[in-house]
Amino acid sequence: MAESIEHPGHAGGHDAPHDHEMSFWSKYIFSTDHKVIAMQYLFTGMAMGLIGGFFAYAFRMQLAFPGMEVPGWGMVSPADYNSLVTNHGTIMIFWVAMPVLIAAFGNFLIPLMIGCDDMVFPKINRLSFQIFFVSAIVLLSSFFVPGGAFGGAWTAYPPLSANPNYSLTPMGSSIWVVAVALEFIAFLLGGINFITTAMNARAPGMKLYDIPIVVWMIVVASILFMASVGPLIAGAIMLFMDQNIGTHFFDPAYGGDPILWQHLFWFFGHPEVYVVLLPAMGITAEIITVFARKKLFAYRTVLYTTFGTGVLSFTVWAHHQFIAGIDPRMAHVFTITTLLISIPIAEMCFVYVATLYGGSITFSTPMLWALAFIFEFLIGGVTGIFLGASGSDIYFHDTYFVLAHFHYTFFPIAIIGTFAGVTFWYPKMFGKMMNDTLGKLHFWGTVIPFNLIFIPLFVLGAAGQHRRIYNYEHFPELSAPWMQDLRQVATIALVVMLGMQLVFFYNFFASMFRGKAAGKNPWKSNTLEWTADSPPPHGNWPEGLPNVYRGPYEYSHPDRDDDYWPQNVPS
Amino acid sequence: MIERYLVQASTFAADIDFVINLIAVLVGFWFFLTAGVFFWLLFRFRRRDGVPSEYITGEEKEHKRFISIPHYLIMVCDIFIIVAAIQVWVNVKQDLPENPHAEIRVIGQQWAWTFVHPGPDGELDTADDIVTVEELRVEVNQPYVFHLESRDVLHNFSVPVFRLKQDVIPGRVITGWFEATKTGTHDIQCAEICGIGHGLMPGRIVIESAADHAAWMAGKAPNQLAATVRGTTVAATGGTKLAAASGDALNAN
Amino acid sequence: MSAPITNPELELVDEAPGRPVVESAVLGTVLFCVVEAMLFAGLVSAHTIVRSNAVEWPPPGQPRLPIESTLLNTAALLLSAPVLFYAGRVFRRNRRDALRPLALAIGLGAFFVAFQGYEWLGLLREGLTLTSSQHGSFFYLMIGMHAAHAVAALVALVWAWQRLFDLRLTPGAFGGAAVFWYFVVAVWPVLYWRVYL
Amino acid sequence: MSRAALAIAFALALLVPGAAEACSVCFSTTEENRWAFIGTTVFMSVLPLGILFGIGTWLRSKVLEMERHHEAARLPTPPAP
Repeated sequence: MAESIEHPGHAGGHDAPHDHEMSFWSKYIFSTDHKVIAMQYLFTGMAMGLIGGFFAYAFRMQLAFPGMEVPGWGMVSPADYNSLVTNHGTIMIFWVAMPVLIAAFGNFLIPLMIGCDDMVFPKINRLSFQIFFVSAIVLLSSFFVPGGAFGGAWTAYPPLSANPNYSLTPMGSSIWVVAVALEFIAFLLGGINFITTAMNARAPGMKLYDIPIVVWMIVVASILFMASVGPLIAGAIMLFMDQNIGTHFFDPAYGGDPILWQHLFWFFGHPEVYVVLLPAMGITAEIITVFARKKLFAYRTVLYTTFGTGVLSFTVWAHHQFIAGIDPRMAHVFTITTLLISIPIAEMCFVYVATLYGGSITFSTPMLWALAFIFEFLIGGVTGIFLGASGSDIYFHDTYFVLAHFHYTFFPIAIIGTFAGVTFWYPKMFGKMMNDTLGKLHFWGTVIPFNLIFIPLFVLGAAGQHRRIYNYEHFPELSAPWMQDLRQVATIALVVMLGMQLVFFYNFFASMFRGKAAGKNPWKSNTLEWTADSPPPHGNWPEGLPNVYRGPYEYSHPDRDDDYWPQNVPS
Repeated sequence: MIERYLVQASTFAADIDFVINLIAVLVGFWFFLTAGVFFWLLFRFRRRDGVPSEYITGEEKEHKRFISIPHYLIMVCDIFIIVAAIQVWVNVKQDLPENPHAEIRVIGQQWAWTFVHPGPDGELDTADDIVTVEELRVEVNQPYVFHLESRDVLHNFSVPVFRLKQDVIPGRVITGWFEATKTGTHDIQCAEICGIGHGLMPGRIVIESAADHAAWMAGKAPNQLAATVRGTTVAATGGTKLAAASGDALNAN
Repeated sequence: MSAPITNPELELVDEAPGRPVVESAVLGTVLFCVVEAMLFAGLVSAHTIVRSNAVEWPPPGQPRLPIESTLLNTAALLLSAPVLFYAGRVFRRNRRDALRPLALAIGLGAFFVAFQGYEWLGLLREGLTLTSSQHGSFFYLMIGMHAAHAVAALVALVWAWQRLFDLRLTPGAFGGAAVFWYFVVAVWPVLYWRVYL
Repeated sequence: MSRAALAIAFALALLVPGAAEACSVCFSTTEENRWAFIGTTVFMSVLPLGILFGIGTWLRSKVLEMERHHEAARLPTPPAP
């Protein structure tokens, strides 16, 4: 199929109705255009985000009001609860954060920012999205099979996940494994494309140090993904065989090893955090330089800390297993490496704060999101130290403190970073401006409830509340009234936050039709994508690709009258 | 911090709380410093008409030191945290008490805890072992060594008041220790997802004085292989509780 | 500091857009091989860990793997790499002349796969199956995974040969197929060492 | 990453074996299994870094060569003597 659909040329092909219909399909569904594929990833990711958010709503309601019928879902049984929690985690990480941050922004930004007409492997790019789309459908189908969806947590530790007698979801767990494996293959194909394109298709004159930080970071993230996903694919194959063929790779009764899965899983699982973190970091860098009218503070330092983060991210993964029965001596090494990785990340935050110094800061909607990313991620970062240090992890492991910590990292990454990117590049994507007032309403309506959800969960975690429990009534120390009150606060804040997303969706779709025309460069930005039309036509620069003369962050240069200096302007 | 929510009921609870407090102070300092600077910059350099922004590359030495000095200071803080964390870790997870008062066996299964206490003779695997379900009884101020076993999937033996957690792995015996310092009755959690009944696996730990403990032991007939607690046997526990769980979900409470 | 690289006197227009650092197909295949290398690293690690749990390895009552006859196989596979390399060099000088060494490399690779399949049949008959023991599971998983890669690489090489025959083969496509085959060859000694020995 | 950080890390890592001698809780798996985990941990951590370092160095040399080539092409040709 991949070979059979030809892309329509810019001329001709519209003389018959049949052709016209074909052109819709080939233009929006089977297109090889990187921008269309980016939109496909974005919309699929947003749809999955709504599903993941709905799951969160269902199980948070059960926690706040145990035993009550949840409007829109019904009774949440223990099995339902486990399936919801598992699939919330899986969807939000693999079907929201990855497709939106890496695939959507990677596809949209890389060719536009490095000044080429398309990805170097456009058909592989399309295949990547098609596999991804299938994987999403496969995952969701697991809710409709006998036994229900997989409920063994997104980490899928065997023997629970490997043996249907334990998990009681014979089909759900196999479907989960297949969906995740398909999804990895999709991003693997995408990653090859991103790295090769960024290497090989740069516009004339663009040196390595002239590449915008966000492109660098997506490329490094793709490299991290590709170098870490292999062992997990191996593990997924083994898990699938354990479930369906009758092997016993993870079954201790037959000489298998259950800790082996954790070994393979976390080898991927920790770099994965940086895979989604780096693109969000890059998006933030682009936005704060534009709206502070400042050159990025120490471009090369940012780049080297990115590489340093990448290198260290391969050496920290066993901190997830401190108390999982690994050799206790390994904890020392991994405590040290985990605390070491705090250094480049902290340095990145310092660089971003330093970039603000001496700026002329406009608080537009994208800028608010970018600033919120820095602040909220800072909280997520510092609370990670508690978990990376082996001594304190003995207490915090698998409590709500962990949960609140990684939501304070993943929420800024996947949600705040996405909204920052979408509001910033919306004019380029659709040629229209979004409504700023609605944008700000949505911003405050998302960020304030977000903190109200997770600060109570920090407190609950510190008080010893452990994870993945559908009802705390059975634990006398955890059913104190003040704790139940905090659970209700978190849930109500979640409902408010989900409701506020309607504002975004209204703004997003209404602005496509009613928004003010954006023009080529509404934010007065330097990078190459703003020299193309809004939205860019197929081929991006039909009149010829731009030449590049300088780095991407020459704002407020003293020799210039304008406070910006686009990369493609000779002098 | 943690002791505000949960008593410190083991010898190492205070050590773990110390590490937590140390980290809280160190990262708290950096957090508030960075956040303070961040908001001050946002206020100070908000856009004003006629005030252009400065051109700072950040590549010169005198600018770069705003990054590099905190960078080194953070490294120093990291060393403090690493040393404290490793000391506590070695104490809790690697060292064992030389003369434990008794050894106990903890067996996790879907979805119940079984505890094997050495009877009055103080030895495991003898005729007077006392087997209980979901209730562990230990003597205060005595070091205990525990052996964790699982019959099916991963579980996690977690006693929040002890600040203790350890995964339970099928096919392996994992050894650890604790010494309670306060009498009382507290939660035992299963902190690793173990299937549908994961939320229904609460245990209780009863820490009692030597006299109470001896009295409890004396009250138990020897060789109680299927001891009853709350009227359920080991074998029946999983099924009964699952039924109870579905009941919970159906009958709004 | 990266000074602006502006130089208005100099024209850049003669530079072709999208000038590749390395042939895209080659770079793409190399990156794909990184994933595959880590896939095999995961399998080898899993094998090492499970093997370390066993009291006796290979497990008692399981047939022994044909270590010696597989050496012949290994030699054929290893030989195919220099032959393919030679074909690549010839290809750069005179395209048509590469047909024969390329066919020889494909033949050696095909022999490897076929002989491997023949050995599998023997082992299956002797009772080593996917579920007979951890030994069998890992043997078929790892060697089967390698065989799948070998077959895929052979398909790519045959496709390249076909294109070359039609004189439509680009250096990038040839390089990509060759890199994948080199990878298949390079992984094999590691698997032989870990699984057979 | 600064070299000082790595040096400190190694110094701390050297302190670890002293603690490890006292490891009385080494869980009831075989010594061989424990070393298999440690060995594969090192292997899986080092292998991708090695591969990426190799590929990175190779690409970097290619890029530098190309940029030098283009710099040379952009300079005006010197007048023939």
